[in-house]
Amino acid sequence: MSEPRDSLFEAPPMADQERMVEAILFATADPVTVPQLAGRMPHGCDPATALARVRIHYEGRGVTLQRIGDAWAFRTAPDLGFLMQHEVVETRKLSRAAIETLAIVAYHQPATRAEIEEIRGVSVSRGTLDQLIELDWIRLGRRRMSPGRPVTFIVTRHFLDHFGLESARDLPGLKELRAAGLLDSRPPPGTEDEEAEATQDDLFEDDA
Amino acid sequence: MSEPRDSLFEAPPMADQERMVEAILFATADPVTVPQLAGRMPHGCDPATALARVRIHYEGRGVTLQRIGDAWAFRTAPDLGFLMQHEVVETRKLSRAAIETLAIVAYHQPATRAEIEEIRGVSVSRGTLDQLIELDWIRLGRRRMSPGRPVTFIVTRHFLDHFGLESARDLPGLKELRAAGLLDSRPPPGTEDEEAEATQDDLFEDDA
Amino acid sequence: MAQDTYDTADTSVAARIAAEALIVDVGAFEGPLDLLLSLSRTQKVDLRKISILELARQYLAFVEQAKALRLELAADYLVMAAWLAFLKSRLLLPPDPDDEGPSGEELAAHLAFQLERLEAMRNVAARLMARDQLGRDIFARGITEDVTRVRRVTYTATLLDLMQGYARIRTRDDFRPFVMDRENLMTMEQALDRMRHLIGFAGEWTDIVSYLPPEWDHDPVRRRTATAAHFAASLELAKEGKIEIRQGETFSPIHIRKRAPRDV
Repeated sequence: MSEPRDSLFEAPPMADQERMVEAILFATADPVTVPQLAGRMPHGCDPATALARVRIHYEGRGVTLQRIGDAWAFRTAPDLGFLMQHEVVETRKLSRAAIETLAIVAYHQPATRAEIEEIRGVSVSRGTLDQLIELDWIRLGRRRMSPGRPVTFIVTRHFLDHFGLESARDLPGLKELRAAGLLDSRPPPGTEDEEAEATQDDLFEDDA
Repeated sequence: MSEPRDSLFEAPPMADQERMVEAILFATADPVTVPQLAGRMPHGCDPATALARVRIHYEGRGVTLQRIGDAWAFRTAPDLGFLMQHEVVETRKLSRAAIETLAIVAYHQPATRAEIEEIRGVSVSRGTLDQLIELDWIRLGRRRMSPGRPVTFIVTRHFLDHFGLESARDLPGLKELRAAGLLDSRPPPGTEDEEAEATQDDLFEDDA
Repeated sequence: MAQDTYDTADTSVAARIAAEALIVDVGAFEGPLDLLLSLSRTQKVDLRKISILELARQYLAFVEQAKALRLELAADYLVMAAWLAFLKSRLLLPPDPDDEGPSGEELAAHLAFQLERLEAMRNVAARLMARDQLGRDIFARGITEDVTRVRRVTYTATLLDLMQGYARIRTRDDFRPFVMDRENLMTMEQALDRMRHLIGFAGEWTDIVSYLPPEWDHDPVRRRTATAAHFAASLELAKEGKIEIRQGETFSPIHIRKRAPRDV
């Protein structure tokens, strides 16, 4: 603690100096430096000591005294930052491109981007895949052992949970989709159908 | 303490609730109500109890927890105002008419313009009321259920906050004025008794 | 509470100066009630014990002085003067038993009440303004943190969306090209088969278009494929020596007829 610089005026008791630091830091619109504190407190005060005591007093409280450069300010305790946010959740329907991409990954996994594009007949934007990854519905699988070693995409556990599936094998096959009226019910040329069915079951070979 | 409303989620320990109240109130310059606190704290919290504990914790400190109407806010201790010269917001000096009008609204609320004029003995200029409304110290109350259904004026939470009042019942000298009969509505002799009497004390009725 | 608002020290000189000040400052008064309250202070008593009769005399004297000094007095000062003159006469004269209206005492008591109330309001207004005020003596939080509204968008899709999406792709890829194209395509074989049956009846030059089956004649796509198939078929028949073909000029109709049997 510093020597009393001026014997004419008794510096206020440390408890009061602590209160002063507390009030100044609370009310000031910017972080405050020790010299600034000294300039505002009565002569003979020891702001550095008072500051240290305030800091200890607020340890573990909802607000804590934080150093910002050479200045000090009260800040919300880091673990309570969530109280300063009011979350508004907005639910939107997934775009058609995203649904189709997701469906292709689900039915054909592991699927490369080129394969997805081939099946959809249009190019797949990076954003669509990113969105599905962000939603934690698809993730990167093993690289394909073909030229260029392209990455593959597969569906996640979270995807299965969301769609209420035990495994991707539970996804209905084309025949079932057709039976459910989801596919054109016109009898297609048989071979084409078999072929589609066959490729689709690659991954699910142990499917009955 | 209230019954746990939801057994699915355990409310955080009271020490944590105290920290949350502290953080929320520190983050804003405006008073916060108990329902607002409850809305931001996790489910099952008891902000009223937490507030009471925070208030005790801050007793005698440089900042204290103040009740303002139905809301709460941290404010610097009144004896430390001298430290905050930098923070003083220069306000336009109010005219005598404005100050008296404010006092009449505060002590007689809800007060009609005619009542203010009757007490002051002069007409109240539109500008005076506008100025007080602009300062957010008075606002329109319910219309008086008397002929012409005149609008009434009442003081705001901001008025209480500005003058450090917990409620309008804490206005200085209110009890003495009431005891002396100076807040009674006394029509001039010879005029018909109006129903003004009944509505006069609306806002103070739960006063001891 | 009124007695502490003015000083006890007073002399007749001070009273005279005060009276003169009143005249000079008439514009500073907020109406007759304000003036009356100022005049009442010279009586140095509790407002509850004030002599309204004396106050009325003071006010009327003030108005007389103001007139003598040719000061412009607002109408309400004169109205008050008239009313106080009436009150004064009521207070001085014995009550008239036939008078229905309020007594002089009642009117005086009400005026005393009004003065006391105005005084009380001024006192509490002063006390209110003397309180610690926010932003002057008491301060709010300087660094505020706004509650940020975080907009989190979640996307949903149902299993049905997923299956419909897949079905949509599959329908497009697998079935459309085959089913639709077969329906709208006539092969040369079909046309040849048809023409072999019909050619036996075509002794005269006939436009090839008239050989098209009626169900292929309307839709442009079907008409085109049928025309092409029939033309190809007619070339095949000509090669076989079954028919003759002629066309007058480029883009004009193509005619065919059964080739007349020659002597073998």
